[in-house]
Amino acid sequence: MSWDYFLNHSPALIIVIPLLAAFATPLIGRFSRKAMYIWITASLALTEIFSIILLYGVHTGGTMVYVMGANPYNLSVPPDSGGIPVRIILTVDSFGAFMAFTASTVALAGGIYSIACEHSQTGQEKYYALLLLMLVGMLGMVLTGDLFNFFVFLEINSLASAALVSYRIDKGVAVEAAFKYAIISSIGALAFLFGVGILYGEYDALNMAMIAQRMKFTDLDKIVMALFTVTLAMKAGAIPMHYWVPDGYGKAPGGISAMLVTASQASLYGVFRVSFTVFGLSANTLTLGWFLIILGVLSMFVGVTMALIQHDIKRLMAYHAISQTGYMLLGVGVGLATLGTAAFNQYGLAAMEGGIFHIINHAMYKGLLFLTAGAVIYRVGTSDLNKMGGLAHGMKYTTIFFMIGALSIAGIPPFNGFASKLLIYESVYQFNPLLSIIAMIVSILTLASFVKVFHSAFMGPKIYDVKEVPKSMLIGMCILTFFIILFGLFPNIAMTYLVGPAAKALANPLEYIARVLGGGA
Amino acid sequence: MLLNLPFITVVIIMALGLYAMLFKRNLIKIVIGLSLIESGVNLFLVSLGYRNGGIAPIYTNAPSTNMVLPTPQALTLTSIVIGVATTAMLLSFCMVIYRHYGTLDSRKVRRLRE
Amino acid sequence: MRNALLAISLIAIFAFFLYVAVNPGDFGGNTGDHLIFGEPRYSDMDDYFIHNGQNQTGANNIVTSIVFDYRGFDTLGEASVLFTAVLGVGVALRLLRRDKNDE
Amino acid sequence: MSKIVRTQASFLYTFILIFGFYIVAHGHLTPGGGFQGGAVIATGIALVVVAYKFDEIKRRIKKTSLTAAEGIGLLSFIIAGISGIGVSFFYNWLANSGLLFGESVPYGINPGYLNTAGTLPIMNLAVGIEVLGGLGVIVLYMLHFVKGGEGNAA
Repeated sequence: MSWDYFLNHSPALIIVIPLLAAFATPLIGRFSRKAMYIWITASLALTEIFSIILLYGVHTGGTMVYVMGANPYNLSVPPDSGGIPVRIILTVDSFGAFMAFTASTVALAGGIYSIACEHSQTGQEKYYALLLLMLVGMLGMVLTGDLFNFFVFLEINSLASAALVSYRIDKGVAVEAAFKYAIISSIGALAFLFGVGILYGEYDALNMAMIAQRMKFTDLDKIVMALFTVTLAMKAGAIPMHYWVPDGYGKAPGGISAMLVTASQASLYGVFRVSFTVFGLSANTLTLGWFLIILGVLSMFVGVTMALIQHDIKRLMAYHAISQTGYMLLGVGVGLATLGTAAFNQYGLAAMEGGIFHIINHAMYKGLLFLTAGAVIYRVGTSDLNKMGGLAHGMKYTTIFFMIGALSIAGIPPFNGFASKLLIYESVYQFNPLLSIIAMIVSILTLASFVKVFHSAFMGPKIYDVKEVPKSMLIGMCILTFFIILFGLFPNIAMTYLVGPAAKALANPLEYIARVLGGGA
Repeated sequence: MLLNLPFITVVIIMALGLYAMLFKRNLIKIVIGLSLIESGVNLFLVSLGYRNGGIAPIYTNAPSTNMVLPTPQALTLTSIVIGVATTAMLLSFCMVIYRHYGTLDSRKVRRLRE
Repeated sequence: MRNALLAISLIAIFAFFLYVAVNPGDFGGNTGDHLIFGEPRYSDMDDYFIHNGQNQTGANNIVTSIVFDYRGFDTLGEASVLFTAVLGVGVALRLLRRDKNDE
Repeated sequence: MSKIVRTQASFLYTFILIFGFYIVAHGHLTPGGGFQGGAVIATGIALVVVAYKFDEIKRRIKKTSLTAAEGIGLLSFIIAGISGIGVSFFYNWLANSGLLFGESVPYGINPGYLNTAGTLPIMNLAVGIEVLGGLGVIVLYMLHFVKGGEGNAA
């Protein structure tokens, strides 16, 4: 039970701990509600600690490989198998560890926030078990190196998300949103499974590295590539398939809306992982990159224009989430389009860093904004902006948190949104000036939209006699605000330890493959 | 051509499921369509592993050792259980929607946009 | 109009996949790079399971040895999916008021 | 339902239960396993639900016990996985060890020995209990919602 032991087994433990906690939650919740809250908070905090251990391990030792059920734990290729991996391999590179850190941070904030926010609801032990399972789904998606395993965790994630969206039955409206979400994500997952089946039939492998090595890029593989990118982009909420996003985000409880953002980003991780690691070596990355860029630009523009006309605070934020997803697709898409050319080192890598940095920034500030929206709804009881007003008189801290989030999403300098958006603008400008200008215009429109929200919800005469929200909700918001300000004031910390290694790991599929297929210790 | 008969069946089943999902207005029929697509995918997975003349990969009193590929069967098993779980949850959503709306017609289940 | 578009796209997808299923070899001219029923092209991973599964796990049923040993993590996920669905059904169908007679 | 159906249901229920547990216990030797056996047993529960009146079902099958079965099954499954973490997660440390289910099996075609396969039969049993609890409780949730739901109108 030494430090090395924990470090070596951390890829498995980070998934097992919340899973075990989720299984035990209904049993504990039956005895005492207070014990359940402590149990949930402790397991979420432990998961967060393990995600930091993963970051440390990846930073010191490079890509970590963990083979389920092998002896020893890192024997990815058994000596008598002729060089093929046979078991499920968790492959944690910098990008995966980065995503795991993002997911567990937002889950910690959302979990603590929910303690007060869902206080009066029935069935809370189910709520928290589902929250933990949703986190497990995200962690499994970002840490696994096996395509079928990815599918299984995708299903855990989408079923748990759908159930949580339906949690406030809300006269059936929330259930309608959940039904829509569940149908869309099941179709997506089935199409993904169909693609996995084709790849299995062609190459008799399910491991991403093995498939990438055997990849001949036949015409069937092109179908698979289309299936993978389209379905995962659908789950991530990119434009042509975005209809579920405002409904799902809008009807979910506050803490869950924040976690749904990270769930979408886990799907986005899937898009990037599949297009870089599985198809990156053989496919024409210029075409694939431009596909992502076009998706991104469309998402940015349509999302923000739809957001301008909304008068429901959460639907408005949901359309902004679509629009911000566009920035990530744009940044990483430029990186993919230039992969392998001289331009990659000039500005492609910087664009990818911008896109990846935007993932964590977006998770933090959009999570914070959803939490403040939940706090407003918690006190006022409506989500209609036209009926709100003057909330700043009673809810000082919430107002401050909302301002931080709004300034950050608009890319105003002292906050983290500025750091990543600047990287994207600068590098994309060298790739194609028009795209960069669109991105800036979208940013201005975002600011305009949030000024409107701020004005109609928090400013003006006092209409409601509201108090500040309970402490646990404030703590949840505080956690996310801490990271927003930290990454805003010192972007170098994030760039050196989180984002830079993640972008390099993603752009280097050969190293990933060598690490997995290189055999055991 | 007849060699690929299972794959053709897969395509037909999935097309039927897609038809049900796109053109039927009843929410339960949409769920049935989803289940059909899922059956198509499961049939596809299991037929990928077939080897001509192979038997089930179980050694207990087996007549020969020419066995079909076992992995697709394991994958199909997993995928079936996942499908059962999805279907159960979607049907329970349908029940709640019916309780509150009094209808399952997808043209009338539209209170989200109001 | 919308229905017509949907129908056309459905028929197009159906025809395309049917064509791929019937003539996998002709598709794109890459003969040899396609799926044929009954003749998998690679089978090294599965042959490893068939030859070593019995020794390594002691189970006669190779499918069980894959489900619970080689790919046991998938099965854990699958059990969690069922657990999630039960919780989801419970959340959707729960009583919204506290009720002493519940359970 | 009529008395004939009820008598037949309680008669068949035993056989379904036995058959389900047979499938679960022989999962590592014959076709079947935890999921299939658990599903068979859950069909038995569904049969009882179809045959009897709601009040009687409420008395005979408790949601709490099925949920507890599900939780216990899942916990023992994941603990069986964790028990191998001295080497790696899901490591089959009982196989060929001479301990419980630890006999080594003769290579090739054989008539099948129950005391083999290490942690696999334990996991099969755990999953069987989980699936019977899970599927059974889904059926019961739906029944309770349909039959006794004026509390849900809120």
